[in-house]
Amino acid sequence: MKKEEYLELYRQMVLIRRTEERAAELYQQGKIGGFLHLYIGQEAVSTGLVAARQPQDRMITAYRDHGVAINVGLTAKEVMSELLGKATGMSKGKGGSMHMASVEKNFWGGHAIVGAHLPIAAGLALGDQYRGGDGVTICMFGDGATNIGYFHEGLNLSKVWDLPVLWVCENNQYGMGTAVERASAVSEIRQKAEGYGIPNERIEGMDVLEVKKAAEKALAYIREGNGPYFLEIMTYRFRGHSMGDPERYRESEEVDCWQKEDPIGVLHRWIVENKKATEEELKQIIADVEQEVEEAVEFAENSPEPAPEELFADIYAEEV
Amino acid sequence: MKKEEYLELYRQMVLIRRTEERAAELYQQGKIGGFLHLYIGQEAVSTGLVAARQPQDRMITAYRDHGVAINVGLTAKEVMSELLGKATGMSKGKGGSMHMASVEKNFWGGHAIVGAHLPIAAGLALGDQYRGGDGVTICMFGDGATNIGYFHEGLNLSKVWDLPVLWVCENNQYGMGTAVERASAVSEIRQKAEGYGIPNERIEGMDVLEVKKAAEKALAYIREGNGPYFLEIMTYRFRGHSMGDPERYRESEEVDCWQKEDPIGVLHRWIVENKKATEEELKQIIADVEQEVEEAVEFAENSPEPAPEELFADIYAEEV
Amino acid sequence: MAVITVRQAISDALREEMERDENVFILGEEVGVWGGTYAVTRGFYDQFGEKRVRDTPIAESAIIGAAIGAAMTGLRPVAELMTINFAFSAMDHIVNEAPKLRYMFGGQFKVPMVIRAVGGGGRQLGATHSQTPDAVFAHFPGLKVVAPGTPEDAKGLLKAAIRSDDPVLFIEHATLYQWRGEVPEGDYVVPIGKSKVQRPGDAVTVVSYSKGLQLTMQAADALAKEGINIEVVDLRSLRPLDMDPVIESFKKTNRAVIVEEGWRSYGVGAEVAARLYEEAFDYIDAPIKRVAQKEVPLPYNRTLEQMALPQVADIIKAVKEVL
Amino acid sequence: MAVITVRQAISDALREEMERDENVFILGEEVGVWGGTYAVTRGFYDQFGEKRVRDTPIAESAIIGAAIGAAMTGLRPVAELMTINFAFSAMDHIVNEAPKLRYMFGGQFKVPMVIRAVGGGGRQLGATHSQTPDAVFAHFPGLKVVAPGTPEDAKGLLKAAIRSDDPVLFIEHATLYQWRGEVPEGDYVVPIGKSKVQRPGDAVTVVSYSKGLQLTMQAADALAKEGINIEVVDLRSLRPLDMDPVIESFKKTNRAVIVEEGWRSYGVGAEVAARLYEEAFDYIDAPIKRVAQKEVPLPYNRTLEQMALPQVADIIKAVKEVL
Ligand SMILES: Cc1ncc(C[n+]2csc(CCOP(=O)(O)OP(=O)(O)O)c2C)c(N)n1
Ligand SMILES: Cc1ncc(C[n+]2csc(CCOP(=O)(O)OP(=O)(O)O)c2C)c(N)n1
Ligand SMILES: [Mg+2]
Ligand SMILES: [Mg+2]
Repeated sequence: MKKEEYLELYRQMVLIRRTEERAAELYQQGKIGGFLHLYIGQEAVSTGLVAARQPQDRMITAYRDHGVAINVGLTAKEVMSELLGKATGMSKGKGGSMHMASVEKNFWGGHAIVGAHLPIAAGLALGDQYRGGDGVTICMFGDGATNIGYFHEGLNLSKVWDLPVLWVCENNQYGMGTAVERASAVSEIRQKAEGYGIPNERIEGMDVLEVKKAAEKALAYIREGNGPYFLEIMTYRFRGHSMGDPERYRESEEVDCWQKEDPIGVLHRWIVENKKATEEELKQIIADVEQEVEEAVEFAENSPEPAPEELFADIYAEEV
Repeated sequence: MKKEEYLELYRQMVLIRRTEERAAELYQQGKIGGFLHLYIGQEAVSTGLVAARQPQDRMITAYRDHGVAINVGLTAKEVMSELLGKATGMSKGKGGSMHMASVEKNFWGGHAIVGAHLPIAAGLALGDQYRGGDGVTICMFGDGATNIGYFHEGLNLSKVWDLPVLWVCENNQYGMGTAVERASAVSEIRQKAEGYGIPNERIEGMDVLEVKKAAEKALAYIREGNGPYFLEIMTYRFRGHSMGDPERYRESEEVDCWQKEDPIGVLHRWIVENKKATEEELKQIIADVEQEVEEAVEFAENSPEPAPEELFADIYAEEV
Repeated sequence: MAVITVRQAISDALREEMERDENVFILGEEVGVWGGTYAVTRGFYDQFGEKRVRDTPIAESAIIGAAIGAAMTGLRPVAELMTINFAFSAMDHIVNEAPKLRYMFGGQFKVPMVIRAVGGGGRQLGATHSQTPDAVFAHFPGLKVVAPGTPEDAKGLLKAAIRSDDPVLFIEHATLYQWRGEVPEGDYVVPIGKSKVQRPGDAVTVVSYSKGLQLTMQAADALAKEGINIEVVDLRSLRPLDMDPVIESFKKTNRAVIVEEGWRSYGVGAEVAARLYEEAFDYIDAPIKRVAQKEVPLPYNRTLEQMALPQVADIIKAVKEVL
Repeated sequence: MAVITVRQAISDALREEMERDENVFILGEEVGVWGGTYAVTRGFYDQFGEKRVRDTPIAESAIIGAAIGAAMTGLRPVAELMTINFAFSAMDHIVNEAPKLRYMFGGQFKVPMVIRAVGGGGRQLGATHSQTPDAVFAHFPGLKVVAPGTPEDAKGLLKAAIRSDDPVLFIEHATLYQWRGEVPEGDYVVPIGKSKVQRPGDAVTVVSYSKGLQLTMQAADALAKEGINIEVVDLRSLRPLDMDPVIESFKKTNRAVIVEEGWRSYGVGAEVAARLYEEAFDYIDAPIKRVAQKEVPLPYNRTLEQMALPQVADIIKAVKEVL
């Protein structure tokens, strides 16, 4: 990997972080409504996955989707505008935080119903298999999502039809306030893949380089026509489930402890220790991101609301 | 086991067989409508399970339910009457073939939506656990049912809450016309239980004594408070999925081959070889059953239709 | 014109569309080797192979979910639900995903898919397997809900559904499969969202669709013998719901009966009646009647089941009452 | 009488019933340690322990299925769906199992359970999380569907639901939780299946329920200032649907408006309008109006979302139109 590549991973993670920190503020000010699920703490996962993919590989994830949105190259302006419900958002302000996507960038959306996008991901992969393409669908979901029937049906189908899907469970150890052990029969989620005969692996998710490496390996395996693969990636969310989470379910010591492994800090140290860049260079990235995000906020705030006609637009692709 | 017990197992299996053979004829004559899923070939499974249970153990199964109905002690008259839609059926003719049950005999029904009764079974078991009873819920379902989300959600919940359920997959190797390998990611269904950390075992299901033994062991394990257990029982249906199955999906040789292991024949040989009874005694049982079934048919045919008021009865338990 | 059954019409539409467009494929339980539990896809597996005629596990959410995903990539899946009763096992994907994806993402996605589902009572299948819950699905914007009553419409509407860039729930009725009727030769499409006068008359406007249409046509024959010529309007699609021909007819007859197989409360008839009153209030001569299913889970027993289902005699009675 | 919020009323009803009857227990996502995502069960986990306040996996079919099974054994589960939108992930159990088991087995089973589900739009949660699909559930015989609009009814109806031997879907509305009102002291029950005049008047009968009731009451205040006194009838339960007070009121006013938050087509208003016409045809002076949600998946953007939702102004306008 070249220096630029390390710096790009770093930049993306910082951009996700900063965008979300600002979003949290805007939420407090009432400028963002609905649910806002922050990805802070988990940035290494989506960043590593997207870095590992080829352009033909499709991304799809749940409602905690700002990370992927930024990793695939949606701009902070588009993300911020969508959060503010503006016409300049990638979903025209009609989707909000949970519904970011970009067909152009092969990102098939954030999805709000827990687990429902897993069968859809199988279908995306079927689309590629049907046409003989070599794209892989990378489908991300939470630990909590592995308990719903959609998970089961999606994984089973993917193996029966040998679909090119990389299933990625982001195990951040809680589904809302429920710890994995309280909701899942097995606490090593990876083990569930055994029930579908899908090869699987559990990896640590705070080091973006590790994530990228594991994903590359898995993608290569799938691309060779071996059918689906399952990655469980251990991570942690530093913030509440959504805004306004009373966080009665975990001790602040636990959060503190995980924050020592902040994925941005981990990469930061690695870059400096391995002399890929200087502290100064990294500071410059942070400063640039800072500015980019401020510009994005300004852009979003000054962007127009969707036109009233938008209410009735895009319900159907065809005139009805 | 005493001689009478062997003969009772034999009698039950013959009674199931004969009842269903007659039912098939009545279906052809248009006297039975709807779906009719015959259990012929699989009799050893339900017979062994019911023989192994204690009175406090609940039975629940899918639409292929005539076996359990007879094993728990519903009379041929009640069964035949329900098939003919008569007021004298245990479900007053409103349920038909797929909906036999008896609260009194701790049989919680045949259920027609594939897999939907698995979460319900978990709930039955929760009822016992909640009250501190030592009953186990024995929940039967097909191989095909293990691919639907309900299976996943039911099994997961049973383990998370350590519910007293014996999950029994009757693997008759097809879900309608679809062979296990074509629908399930793993063809050893047992393996699915691994994904829930549920202890499991695969056994042959054409020998009722083997089924009984395995079930007794499993029930004892569960009754000790160890949580759920999973049994995969290999069996085969000799007839089509329901009446009017074109059976394009399997060769008649395959059927022939399995018929050599007819569970009634297997027990018959065992009894004679082990001198538990004579050929004569067994013939007498067959003759008695024959007569019982003929009487049941006559009873059912002469039974009244449900009264018109029944149409609006039992929708709610309370006056609305 | 050839006379064929509804079953044949649907089968022909599917085959012709698959021959026309490589992107069209079928998935569902027993659609392949078995040939379809209602024999609609008999021979398809041999003709098109397992890539395009895909047997699935019993996993309705996976069937509809996979169809959605494949559709998003530009394929045109026709997902078969063995019966509409199993739609409840894929409900989220049918009402919460397929019809909303385009809107939620600001028009970025297209979801060109068809869900074929056969419904209806009358075959003693018991309460869970005999439903006609069409109105339930028609409640959701973003979905198109089509329910033809004749072979001609079945064929032409299914082609329209397959060619549509939107998700379409295509509702068939098991006891209509044997119904015969003329179909035009060659390739033709019946546009979705147009009601149609299936039989002109002057006495009473009888609005129906699907199985209700068949019953209504039978009632029309009987009534005609008594000199009562009802006008039969077939909705054909429940969303979009085209009231124009209904209102036009009503302005002429000033009396209406609505016939549906499903439960009366919160059913199709309620919506049609409410709209008629809203849009043609000044033309009403008598309260509009609804003929529908009694509000019970359908029982197995044949006599009871038939008591619960709407009958030709009920339609005749209702027509006479509004006259 | 004490003045409390709807949230408090529901919480009190739950607590009192749990204290009264050992067989009552709660299961659902985040009902325990978290205290309920809408804080309805805050403190319950500590008071009743994990046996009776059960956090579940995210598995709606398991939640409702397990509740059904437990109910069949004689317990009285109160299953919480975090929102009614997730009911689609348990649809089969809600509409195809719970309401049919008793009937299909000839009355052998009882299924005394409550499904609490909060619904409604207006909080910018986007299309999948903002629905008011009440009519969909009310379509199924065997289920009782209750949707209170005031603290008094919320408490009394929830108690009735818990004590009912039948499955009850109890629909709450997220933007009603803060609404305050008087509740009687002590234990009381409001019977299921009785509509109620919430505000007497003579000008127009406005029929509503749940959130629609709140909007209607606000409209009533505004209209009263103009000297227009509407009579507000609250359905409170959609199945059974009690039309008597509606018809009685209508016979007096001869004009009606129906207000619901859900989509208009195949919604609650259609059924109420159809029945009014059927049962009180001779009393109609003007076409009945429906105020409902625009037929779009609800958008995230606040302005658009509010455009789609029925507003107090819409009710005022409709009332004036029918006058
Ligand atoms: C079917 C369904 N049930 C419940 C919810 C409410 N809900 C939203 S997120 C969530 C927790 C999901 O946890 P997990 O899958 O671990 O993802 P994480 O939030 O930790 O990223 C729940 C219960 C939902 N959106 N969909
Ligand atoms: C949810 C659902 N989908 C489809 C069906 C139709 N169906 C009834 S039985 C059956 C096959 C079930 O196979 P299996 O579980 O192996 O049981 P078996 O019939 O072999 O005993 C199918 C697809 C159904 N009843 N419910
Ligand atoms: Mg999580
Ligand atoms: Mg099977």
